[in-house]
Amino acid sequence: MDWSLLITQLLNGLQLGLLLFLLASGLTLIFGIMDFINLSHGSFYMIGAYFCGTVVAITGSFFIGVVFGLVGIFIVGAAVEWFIARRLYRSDHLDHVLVTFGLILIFDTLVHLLWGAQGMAIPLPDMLNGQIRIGELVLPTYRMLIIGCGLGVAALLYVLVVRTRLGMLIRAGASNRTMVEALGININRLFLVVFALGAAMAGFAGMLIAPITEASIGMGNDIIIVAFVVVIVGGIGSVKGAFYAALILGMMDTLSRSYLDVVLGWFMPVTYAETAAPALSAMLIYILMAAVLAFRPQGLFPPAGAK
Amino acid sequence: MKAWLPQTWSGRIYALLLLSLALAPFVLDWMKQPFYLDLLTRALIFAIAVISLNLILGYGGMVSLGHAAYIGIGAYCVGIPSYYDYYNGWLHLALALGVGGGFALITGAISLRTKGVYFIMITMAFSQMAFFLFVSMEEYGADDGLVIYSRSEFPQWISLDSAFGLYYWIFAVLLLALFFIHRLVHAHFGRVIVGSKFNEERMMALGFNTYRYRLACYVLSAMLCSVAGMLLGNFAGFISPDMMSWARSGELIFMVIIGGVGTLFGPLIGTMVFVLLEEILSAITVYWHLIFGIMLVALVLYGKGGIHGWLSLLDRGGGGRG
Amino acid sequence: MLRKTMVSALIAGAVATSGVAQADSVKIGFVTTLTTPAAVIGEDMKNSVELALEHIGNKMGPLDVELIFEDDGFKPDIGKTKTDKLVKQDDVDFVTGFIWSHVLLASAKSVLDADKFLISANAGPSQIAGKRCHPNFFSSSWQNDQTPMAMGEHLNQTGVKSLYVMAPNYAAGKDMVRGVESTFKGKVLGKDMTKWGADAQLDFSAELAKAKSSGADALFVFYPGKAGGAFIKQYQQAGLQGVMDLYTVFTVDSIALPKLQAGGLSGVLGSKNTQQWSPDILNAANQRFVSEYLARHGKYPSFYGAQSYDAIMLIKSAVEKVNGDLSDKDAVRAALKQADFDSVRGKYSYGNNHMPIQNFYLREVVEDGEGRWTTKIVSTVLTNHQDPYAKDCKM
Amino acid sequence: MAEPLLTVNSLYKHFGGIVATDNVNLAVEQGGIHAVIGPNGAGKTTLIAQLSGQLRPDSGEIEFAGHSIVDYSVARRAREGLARSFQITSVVMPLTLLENVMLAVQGTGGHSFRFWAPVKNDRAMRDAALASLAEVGLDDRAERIAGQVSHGEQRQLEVAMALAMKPRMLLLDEPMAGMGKEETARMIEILGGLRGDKTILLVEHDMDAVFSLADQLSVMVDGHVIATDTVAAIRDNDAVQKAYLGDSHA
Repeated sequence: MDWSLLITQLLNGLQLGLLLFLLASGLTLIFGIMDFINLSHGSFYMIGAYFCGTVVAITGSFFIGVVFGLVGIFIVGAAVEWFIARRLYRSDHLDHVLVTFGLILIFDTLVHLLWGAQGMAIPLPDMLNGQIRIGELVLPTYRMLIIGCGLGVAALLYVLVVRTRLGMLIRAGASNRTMVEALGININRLFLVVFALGAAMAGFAGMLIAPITEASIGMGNDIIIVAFVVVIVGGIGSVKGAFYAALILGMMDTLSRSYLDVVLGWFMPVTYAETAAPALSAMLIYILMAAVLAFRPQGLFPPAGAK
Repeated sequence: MKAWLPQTWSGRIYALLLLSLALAPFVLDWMKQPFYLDLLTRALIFAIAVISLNLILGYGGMVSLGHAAYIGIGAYCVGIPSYYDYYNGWLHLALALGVGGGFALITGAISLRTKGVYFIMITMAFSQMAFFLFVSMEEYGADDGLVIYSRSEFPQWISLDSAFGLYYWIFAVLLLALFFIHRLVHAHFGRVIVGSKFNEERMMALGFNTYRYRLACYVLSAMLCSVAGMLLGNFAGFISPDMMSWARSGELIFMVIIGGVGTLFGPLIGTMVFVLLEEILSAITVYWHLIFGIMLVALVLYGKGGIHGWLSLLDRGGGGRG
Repeated sequence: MLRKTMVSALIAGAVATSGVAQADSVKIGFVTTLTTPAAVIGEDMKNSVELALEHIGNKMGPLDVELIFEDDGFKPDIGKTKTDKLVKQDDVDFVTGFIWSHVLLASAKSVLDADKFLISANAGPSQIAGKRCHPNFFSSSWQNDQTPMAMGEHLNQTGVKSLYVMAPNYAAGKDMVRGVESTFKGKVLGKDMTKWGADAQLDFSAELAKAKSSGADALFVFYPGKAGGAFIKQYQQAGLQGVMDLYTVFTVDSIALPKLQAGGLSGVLGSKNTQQWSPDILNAANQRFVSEYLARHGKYPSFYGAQSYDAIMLIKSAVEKVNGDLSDKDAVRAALKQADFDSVRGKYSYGNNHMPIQNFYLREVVEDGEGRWTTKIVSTVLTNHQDPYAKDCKM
Repeated sequence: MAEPLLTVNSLYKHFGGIVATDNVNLAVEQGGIHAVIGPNGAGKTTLIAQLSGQLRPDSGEIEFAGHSIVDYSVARRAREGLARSFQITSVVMPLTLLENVMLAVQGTGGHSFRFWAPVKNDRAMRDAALASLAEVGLDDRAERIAGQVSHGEQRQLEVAMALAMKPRMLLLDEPMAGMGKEETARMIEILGGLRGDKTILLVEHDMDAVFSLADQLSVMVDGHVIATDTVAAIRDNDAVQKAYLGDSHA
């Protein structure tokens, strides 16, 4: 067993899991509190990356890019809530799917019009391009930064949800929406804040990954489906559930990408195992979701008090 | 007024639509537009798939985000035998019905234990599994897809080789599907399905094992969709796992909604509009997705009931039942 | 209302086609990727084609050139539909372009069944070079296996003993891997085929960690277009520079280099790759093409562009030889087969399967006089090389 | 004394810490009208849910017509002849009254895997449905959409659907809920007309209705049945007076 490889892969899994968490936490809150299915949540991920990249190109500073990007994506999220989502909270899930798919098309094309088709590279400061060495382990600095940021946001969100009045309302809303309405809270403002906050977290995830993969059109459309799997597996409306489920899925994906071909190689010719493994590892998360839905439809960690 | 003539404006428009579809090949041939015949053929095939989706989604209230899987299954039931030089169409049809129905029986039995948004997600999960299964099949082209070099053969019965022949056989299947759905929803079985959509608890209290009826409905719908897949494989001559991705399933849902959920002709007209709009808009600009996206948003915010809903507005003035 | 527009669109279309269906023009359809991130490649091809048309004054022999671009959306089924449209609706004489092997494989039948000519300006899948070769198919690029075969030879020459291989999981990726494995004499210690297409995998963290722990001497990759830049960046971030040498095909090119330069990834300077063409090849046609492209777009053209430029010149040579009589298919075919034009890569000839028999060079990444990163030929690895599938072609 | 059609023995059900039915015993005689009364939250609806099969008891036994039905599904119990109506109106709103009742006829009349012949043409089914509608006095509204008739008529439709199932026993969960005076009187008349013909278990808050209809009366408080007797006896029962009637019906 190559332990340094295993540790590296576990950290890679953690990194992927945390990115998924940033996307899924907003998604699960919007889903749980407003009962709104937002397929276009992945567009926030993309737009965040483009905003950040544009500011970096102007100012040359990654940090300033992130700050401005966050403000920008918060505003975009609030605008989507204000003009579109708000009018649909009471309608059918089918309508949500339709409208937010339309939004995906709109956002993708707008990005194409504004920034062109070629994608956008986001250069990093030199110190982030290096590696951290711990004994035999050589770890990319930037990936460690992603892990740090992901854990930091998770901690902040925990404090926000558990310790603040807004958090209390969010928790109450996720488990019982009518109760919050009955309390005479300005529900519209709560929804607006939650939606925009969710958008900002998704945008942040996009900003973090873009220096590695570049910002590109449609970058959020594939990962959003995985984020939905996270939401379902964790339990709709549960931030804690989203956290654990995201880590489980991140680990599962990375570890199966690294070891599944070896495992399959025990049962079938190596050449076939090598080509079948990536597809099978992609299949695993859906198998997990189907199993959860069939045997524990409320998810692994449903919000406390949910029906 | 003769009894068999449609009595309502929407009815007249649908009759006109069917009539134009019946005459279209001749008109297009005269206009020397073989490409538009291809486009119509493709639209008819998708219409069959959309009609099948409407059976569970529109009449039964089961929103599946995985129906494209059956298009793929049906298509591969042509592609894989052809890869081994088995071109017998009856074999392809039997496989499509058997494999599509079997997959639906197994996944439906599990999926139908869930409701609402969970059903949407679990059907999506199963279709993604099917998608990645075909992606992993190296022998049959995996991600790259599979070229089908020759169409299904139905010796002494049917020839699919000419563009005209293929079109009319597909049109015949479409008419059959419409007639079948019409009978089905008005028969005992259909009433149970429709009743379960609106009030499943009540239906159980009336003595219906709704799970069984819904499962049967799901399987029937999947089999019809697999036939559409088989036709698509024949028509396109090229199949790939991409045709079963969740985004394709989403498109099928849109076609149902554009036309009108739970109506007989809604899916047909919805598909026609979707496919033609896609073609016309994409010919105008590469940024056509923007226009299309705005249309989708507007449709939900302002256009309740889809095209069928708008056409029904015409009927209010004219009297008679819609 | 919609029906009305639809009908008028149909009529307009009918009028348009009957109006131009006369024989005073040669119609060429060009299928490439103009949307999705892969559009960077499509843009480069489009720029080169437009330059070629300008150079020939939009004339081929007695005929005017009418060129129609179509976008394949990086998807085989869309590519096929667009190809059908070119063949049936626009009734083109030649269909060319095609970046992606899987798009070409899906679309070829539509062109060939209609007895039109298909000129691949990039994709060279093994199937079409071998069993499914066709008299009306020609390539202005290469067969997929050839470039990695050249790389395999180079690896042998430099004494690399073991290799880790990464490529996207699609037709060309498989050909590339087969190509390098066929000539490389050392040991392949591991292989990863990653998801490709519009939703391609772009985070290679798990694969790079595996490659590193395999302990191979060198890493061979094939990541065309945007993925190339992302890969190189992650290769450096992972600290593999200097630990495990990187050898690439179709990855470090004029599309990736400006981005790598902007990102300050100087480790790529000096890295080696193989190719049948390079901007510094000395012949009049190439010098004119490269310098004018540079002047116009401020960056070097890529090999995709060079091959597209050649595709137009190849068609021109054939149209001129038959003096504009495109109805004589046999004559056009014979003319194409001669490849009698000034290719930017220098003279090449066609084998029985209509794949080029040509040289493959080792290229190095260098900085040019004005500080731009580009590639320079170091040596010739394979001379007049024919692909290994020619023997499977019964033609 | 007539044989009991439905017997409930030691039925026990709890949700977390809350006991919904605690050792409930009940015997409903063939042909009689047996009412269950009690304050809100006494466990009446939970009892109905367990009898109809919607909820599984934690323990206990339910016997219907001589055999145990505790393991049967909702649908199976319905087909065995145990029909129910719902506290909150539960009909298929977009269908007509006739279509609703036809569904009820269809539900207990063999399987419905019949894919071709239109239901409309099924004469026997249509006549049976019309007969049930006539029983509750809705036959003149057969073609109206269920969602568009008055609340009282929807409640009557509920009963018609239950009747159309040709049940041996009716479980009626507050059939008078939300009704006006006239509508209530109409419903009492309808149910009274079924006496002797159908066995009825009636859960109801309206005491006038209960006293005028019921033969037997059970009083539930906090999940227990504290008394079961004839209407007259219950009226005179001090314990019941104190626990229930005295407080809420004074």
